[in-house]
Amino acid sequence: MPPQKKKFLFVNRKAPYGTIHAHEALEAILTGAAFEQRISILFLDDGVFPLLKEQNSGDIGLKDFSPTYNALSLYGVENIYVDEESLIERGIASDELSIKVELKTTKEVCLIMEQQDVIFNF
Amino acid sequence: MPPQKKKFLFVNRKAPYGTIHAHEALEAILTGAAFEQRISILFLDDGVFPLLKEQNSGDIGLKDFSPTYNALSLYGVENIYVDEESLIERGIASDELSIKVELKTTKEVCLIMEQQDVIFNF
Amino acid sequence: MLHIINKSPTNSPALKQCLKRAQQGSSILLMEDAAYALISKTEASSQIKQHMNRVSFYVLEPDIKARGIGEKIISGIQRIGYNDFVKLACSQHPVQSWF
Amino acid sequence: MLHIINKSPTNSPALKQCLKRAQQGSSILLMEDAAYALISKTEASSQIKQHMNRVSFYVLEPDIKARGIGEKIISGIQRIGYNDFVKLACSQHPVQSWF
Amino acid sequence: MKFAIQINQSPYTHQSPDTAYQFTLAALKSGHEIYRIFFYHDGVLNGSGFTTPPQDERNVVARWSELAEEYGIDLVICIAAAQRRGIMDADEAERHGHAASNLAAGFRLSGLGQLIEAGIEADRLLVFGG
Amino acid sequence: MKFAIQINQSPYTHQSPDTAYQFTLAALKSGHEIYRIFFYHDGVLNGSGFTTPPQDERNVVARWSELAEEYGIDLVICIAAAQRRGIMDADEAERHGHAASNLAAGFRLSGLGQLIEAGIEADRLLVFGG
Repeated sequence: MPPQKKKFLFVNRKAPYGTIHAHEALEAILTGAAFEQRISILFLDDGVFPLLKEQNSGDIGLKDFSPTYNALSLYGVENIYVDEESLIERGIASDELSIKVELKTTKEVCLIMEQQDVIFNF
Repeated sequence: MPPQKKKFLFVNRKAPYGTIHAHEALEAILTGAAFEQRISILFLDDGVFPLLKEQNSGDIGLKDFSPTYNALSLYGVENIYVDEESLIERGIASDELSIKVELKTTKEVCLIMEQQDVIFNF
Repeated sequence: MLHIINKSPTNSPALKQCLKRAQQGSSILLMEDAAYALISKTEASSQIKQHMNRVSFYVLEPDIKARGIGEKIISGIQRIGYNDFVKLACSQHPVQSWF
Repeated sequence: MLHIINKSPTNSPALKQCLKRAQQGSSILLMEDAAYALISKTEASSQIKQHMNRVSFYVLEPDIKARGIGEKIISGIQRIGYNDFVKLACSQHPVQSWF
Repeated sequence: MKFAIQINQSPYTHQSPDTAYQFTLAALKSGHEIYRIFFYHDGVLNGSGFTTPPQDERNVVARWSELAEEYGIDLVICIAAAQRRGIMDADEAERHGHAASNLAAGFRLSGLGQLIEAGIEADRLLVFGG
Repeated sequence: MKFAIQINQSPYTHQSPDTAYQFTLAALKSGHEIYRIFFYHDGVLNGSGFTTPPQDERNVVARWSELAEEYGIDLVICIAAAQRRGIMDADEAERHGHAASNLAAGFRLSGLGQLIEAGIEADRLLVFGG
């Protein structure tokens, strides 16, 4: 009997470029997706910023890693959640995001967290 | 003719232990005091926390560097300023500080900054 | 579940962001610079008081002692050592660190 | 004098702490994640608007572009490149970095 | 209980590796298992073997090495993060033409899969610092 | 005009060393002088010679070394901060029995006095990151 799959949640709470955390979180998520667990991703607080469209980091000399978010659905990630309140506080509309996501209320975000086996924090 | 002395301000804005910035700032200040410039120090925002009395960092395994603040006056530091509003916001009374300081209002803090030749940020 | 915060409440929004999401019955451990959040008569400690009837608060005593704030913190908080931290992590799950 | 901020307004109090201390006639440069403070209809940008009649605001255009927020920021801010940053540092003094 | 630990921040600059150490020590002494400690982001600097702090300060790096030797715990440094931060084992050093490795004793370099696998195998994952 | 620059944060993890680099380059190209760049706190990792980032990313460390060679600027790593973070020049490496230095080309280790002296000599001090 194969071992039971675990529910993994990757929580992204950092803006891109200013620190590498969003970028390195994405590397961890793509690795995690290969392990055939039940993977969800939550973009929370400043973690919604990396999802903005039309990033162009050439002039600051950093690599634009935002196109890689498109790969998440191909990798079998089950759920991509975005905290709606985090978007509103930051003046972002959901159609300004580069990928398709599920918007969640604060209450729903709390429940999603509670239901996990493991939470990876970035 | 000896070169004119410069007005140096060291601005401390970080709590101790959680990060090393307050500790390494103090090392820089003590070095600076040996250069015979006109040295002032400003404790601002979370930078007031390192001045609290009776710190005892043995159980977290870090060195308690707070007694070193006592040396500042011996080193010829001209002014030791503390932003009064920063203390109030953090629930600290001025008699809870380990060294003698000059309390300054927000307006005075602004003027002190403006009057410097060089500001060192920590 | 267990929430962990290690940042000063006056230098990071981590405490507020955690309190907004912590469910009834969950536990919050304050450690490192987050210990400053417990100083009485501050905005942070009054926010914590508002959640004390639905969330259990813990703080690492070594961090309180290091920072010289042992006499200044609000009551109703469980002051624990590293061994109790381990027990807390055993009894709660999952764990979310807010930094 | 010149104030420099490089932290996100929703992840750091640096912007608020700077605005409280910036004198009439001083300049504030927003760079790196502080560029997010200029997004319209946010708490940060409305605070900035309240200070625009007494403080000059600048932002590094490369940071705006990197973050994809070029179309979203409030007006009245001088968007500059690294060469202008150098000129700004020449014309103002002293410099205080808020981080 | 089986713990996995993730450490994200550099030693000395941040207290979080110290807190992680105290937690790990307390867990081991209480008879729990530390399945793995995974060092990510600037946390990889916890395995920087050239670290030589002042004599009156704790040696964060040596302390991990001693713990690994005494309890046989698995200290894994993320190789991709290590390359960005200048930490090399002997193989990497040779490959890049350096005369020495600067990876401290008791640590090994490996991929992010080791973090995910620790999440699968352990009962709890605790993330320190960020 | 004569600039002194202080850099406090680690490369890759933080953008501030990148912004400091862009500022320095622009200042030099505009004919200004960079009196010294002083690396403090985790900023000392900007001089970590074993750094080998992925090929499609900028090499922050090599970029500083190239700037030093081209413009002859003085890149000073705080020695006390470097000891806490595992950065050693050849002398230090020998003294501690390591087979190699990991200080990148163009950097030198020295004391905090170099920061203060830069504050005295330069017209402006700019501090990046923290």
